[in-house]
Amino acid sequence: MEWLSSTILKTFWRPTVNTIRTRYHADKTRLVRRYGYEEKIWSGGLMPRSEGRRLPIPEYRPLNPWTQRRALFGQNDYIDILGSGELHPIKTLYTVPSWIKGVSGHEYHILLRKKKMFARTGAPTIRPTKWKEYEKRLSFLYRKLNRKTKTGPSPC
Amino acid sequence: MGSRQITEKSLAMLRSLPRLSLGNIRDNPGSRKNIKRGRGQHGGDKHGAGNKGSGQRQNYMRLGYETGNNPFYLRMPHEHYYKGHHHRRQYPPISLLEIQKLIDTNRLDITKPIDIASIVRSGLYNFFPDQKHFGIHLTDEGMDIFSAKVNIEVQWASEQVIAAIEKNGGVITTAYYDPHSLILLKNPKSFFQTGQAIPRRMIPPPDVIEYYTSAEMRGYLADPEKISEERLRLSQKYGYQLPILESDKNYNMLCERKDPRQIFYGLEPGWVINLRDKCILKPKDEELLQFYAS
Amino acid sequence: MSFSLINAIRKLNISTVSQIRLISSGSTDVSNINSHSNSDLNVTQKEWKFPPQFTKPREVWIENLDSIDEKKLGLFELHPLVYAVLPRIDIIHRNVIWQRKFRWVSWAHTKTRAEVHGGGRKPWPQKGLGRARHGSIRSPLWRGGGIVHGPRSGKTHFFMLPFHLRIHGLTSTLSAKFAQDDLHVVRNLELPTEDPEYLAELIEKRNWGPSVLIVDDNDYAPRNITVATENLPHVNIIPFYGLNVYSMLKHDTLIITQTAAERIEEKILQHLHSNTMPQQAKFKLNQV
Amino acid sequence: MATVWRSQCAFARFFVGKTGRILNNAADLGIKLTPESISVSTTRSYSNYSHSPLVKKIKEQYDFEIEKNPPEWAYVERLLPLEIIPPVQPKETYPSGWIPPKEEAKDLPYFMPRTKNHELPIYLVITHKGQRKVSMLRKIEGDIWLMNDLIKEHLQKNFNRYIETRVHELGRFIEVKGDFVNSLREWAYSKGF
Repeated sequence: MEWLSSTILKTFWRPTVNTIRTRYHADKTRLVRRYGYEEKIWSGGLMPRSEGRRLPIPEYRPLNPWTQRRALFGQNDYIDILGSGELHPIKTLYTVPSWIKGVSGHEYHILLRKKKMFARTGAPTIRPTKWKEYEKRLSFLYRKLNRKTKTGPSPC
Repeated sequence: MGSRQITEKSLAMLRSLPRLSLGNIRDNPGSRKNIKRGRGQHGGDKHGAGNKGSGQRQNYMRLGYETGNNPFYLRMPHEHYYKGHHHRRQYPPISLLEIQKLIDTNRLDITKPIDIASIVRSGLYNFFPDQKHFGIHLTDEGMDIFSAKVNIEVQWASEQVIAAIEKNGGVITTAYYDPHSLILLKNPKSFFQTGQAIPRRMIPPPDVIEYYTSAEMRGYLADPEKISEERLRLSQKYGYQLPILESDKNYNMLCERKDPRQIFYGLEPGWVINLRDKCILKPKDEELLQFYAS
Repeated sequence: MSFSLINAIRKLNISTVSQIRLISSGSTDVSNINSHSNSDLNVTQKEWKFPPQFTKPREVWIENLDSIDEKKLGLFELHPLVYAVLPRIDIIHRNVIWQRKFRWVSWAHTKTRAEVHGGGRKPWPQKGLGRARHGSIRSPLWRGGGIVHGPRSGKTHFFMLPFHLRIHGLTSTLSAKFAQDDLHVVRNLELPTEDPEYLAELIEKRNWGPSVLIVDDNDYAPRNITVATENLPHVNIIPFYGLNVYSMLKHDTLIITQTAAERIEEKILQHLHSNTMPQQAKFKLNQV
Repeated sequence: MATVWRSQCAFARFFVGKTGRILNNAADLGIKLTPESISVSTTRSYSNYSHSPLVKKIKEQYDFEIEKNPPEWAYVERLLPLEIIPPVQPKETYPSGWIPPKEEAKDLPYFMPRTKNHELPIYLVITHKGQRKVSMLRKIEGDIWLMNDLIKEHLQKNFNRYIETRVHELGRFIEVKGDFVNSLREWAYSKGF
């Protein structure tokens, strides 16, 4: 009986069988090279958007132009004119370290002066690496300025 | 606004302009030149170093080297025209005309003896003792118009200058100061502030001792008798009537001289000047007095 | 009555600014004021140490701080060489730039390839691996390598503006402030209360700018005003020797006591009439 | 009268028995080098000579007499620098050729004040290695354009040719092309500046 019904169904309704491609080339998973490496540069389109969590918008913190330091900026800069004449304005720059106060010059000049002033203190023994780097930089700058640049003001 | 007065016009303009603040000031347009290395196709071409060679590579030959030729500076035998010029004493000049102008504009007080300290104090004469400058050379420019009666002490003077001063009844002395004393004379205030005792003046070196002992040059080491003789002789030579010093009402001022060991008028070696408390410290110790005695 | 008269005189004074010669503190002005029952106005003839030569001295009202309403206490003369010079905006600008720069030390710092830790070993052989040749992992091409031409710590922008340019900057700014009615002279700094509200209201009422720079003649201002300005960050007191171009421009209004105005004038005039060769000499660090 | 710490002088060294070049009264902080401590050798550096263990305080005091407001103070005051450049007292004659400014110059619509050295602010500016000479009148107040016209007229009359000038209103100066300093000075003196 069952056989009969199945043969009848087969004679009356015969489905057309087509081969269907369900897996296209575009759908293939690509071979992942450098697994675990994250591309830092956005390559997904025009507008750069970070994946996942949004970057926080920094809190708007306007500058207070009337803090004590800013409100009194420049005080005593004319003390040699308006004062008793014994004090020079650079003597009032209390926040600037003494080895650089009132000094002008490029890196080599400043470093020479700094080294000269620090040599008398304990700096060479307390910070030997730093001291070595001063000397290294000085010798580098000496060679650069004397052998590779023209004399005179140069963007060093 | 129609005014042609510069200051008034600009101040009146400011009244109608917004308030001057840090945000609306600027320098004159074009006043700052940006000195930066050029970039771009030709702007950054050679950066001023020229094309190839030693200019670009900074391997210049040593100065005077002519690639193997006998250099120019060695071709001629050396002639010592200026041998030892950097050791010679220099006397920066000031003329009688300038002295007269200083007197006319009240910068020099002729009621007091004039020395290098008072001339430097006037602000219109400067010299550098550390650069072998040994004081004033009084030159003869304006000697015809010079008409002040002064007691002046300089370091170098010619015969005409001496005559021009003595003709007006003045007195001139040439005196030597060693560089250390000249530093003190140039800026006495800074010396007094150091709190040191006034030193002695050194005696002149051998090559000028003749000049400073000669009465013709009115040297400070010369015999006063001989100087008065020379004064008379000079007046006869130049043909002027020598005014009599003794009858002058400023006789005391005209006769004021420094001791050969003294640097400042009226202040003796060994004294310490205290500017703040306005007092003078005078040594009393026997040894000190002996040391500072001339 | 008296108030309207003062206004009238003030208008007269203002209108003469643009004319050729200003009204001096001559007899006409003074007698006018005195004849009109303003007995509290005092006008002092100044003894000039350096008399103004061509430009007439500027007149300014002495105002009060002890009441919120403005009262004129007298007339005061200011020297034109200090308070009425040609306002050179470029010189003011150069002064401000100098004030900003001469104290400025840039501490930004980067390490060069020599200073970054490590990097002494050649990372891989020169040849044979098919990789680019490299000699150090701290080369500037590498991530984490040294920086080329980066900022080096302790870069100064120090320079000294010539002495007389700084004097000219001060006089130019004072003149500009005075010409724009932003400079007021007061007799003293005595306030009736130490309440900041009072001072704020006074500034508001008199239409002085919100920010006010008060210049006193010595280090010790009266107690009431120091307490009142303590919590007003935009109202500041400085002694007269602390006066500078930057602060004058930062604050809208300048309040100067009468003695401070005189002291400023005296100091600047002294420099203008003395031998300033030592100050004009080239700046040498070991000589200041 | 008082006792004062005195600097070590020639005789002080003499007592110690140390011979050397003695400066002219150089004050050296009242200290002396004692011979017994010279053998100490140390590599430490000191910020001051007197901090060195080699140096001991000298125990010598000298008598000094302190005079307050002595009569000699006039000699000290004579040496102190001038506070201001002194104003010129009017005199009958000025042999040096200096000419005082006149009062009536202040009534002119233009004005040129004297410099602080009591001279006229008229200068010769030489540039381009002497190729370009410009006479400069500085510090002009008042009507600078009127003054410019008058200068031009004066120079035209004296030199019989057109002379170029340039007015800088903001800088308050007039530049005259060429060396006319003497002629301009004469003009300024005639106006009373």
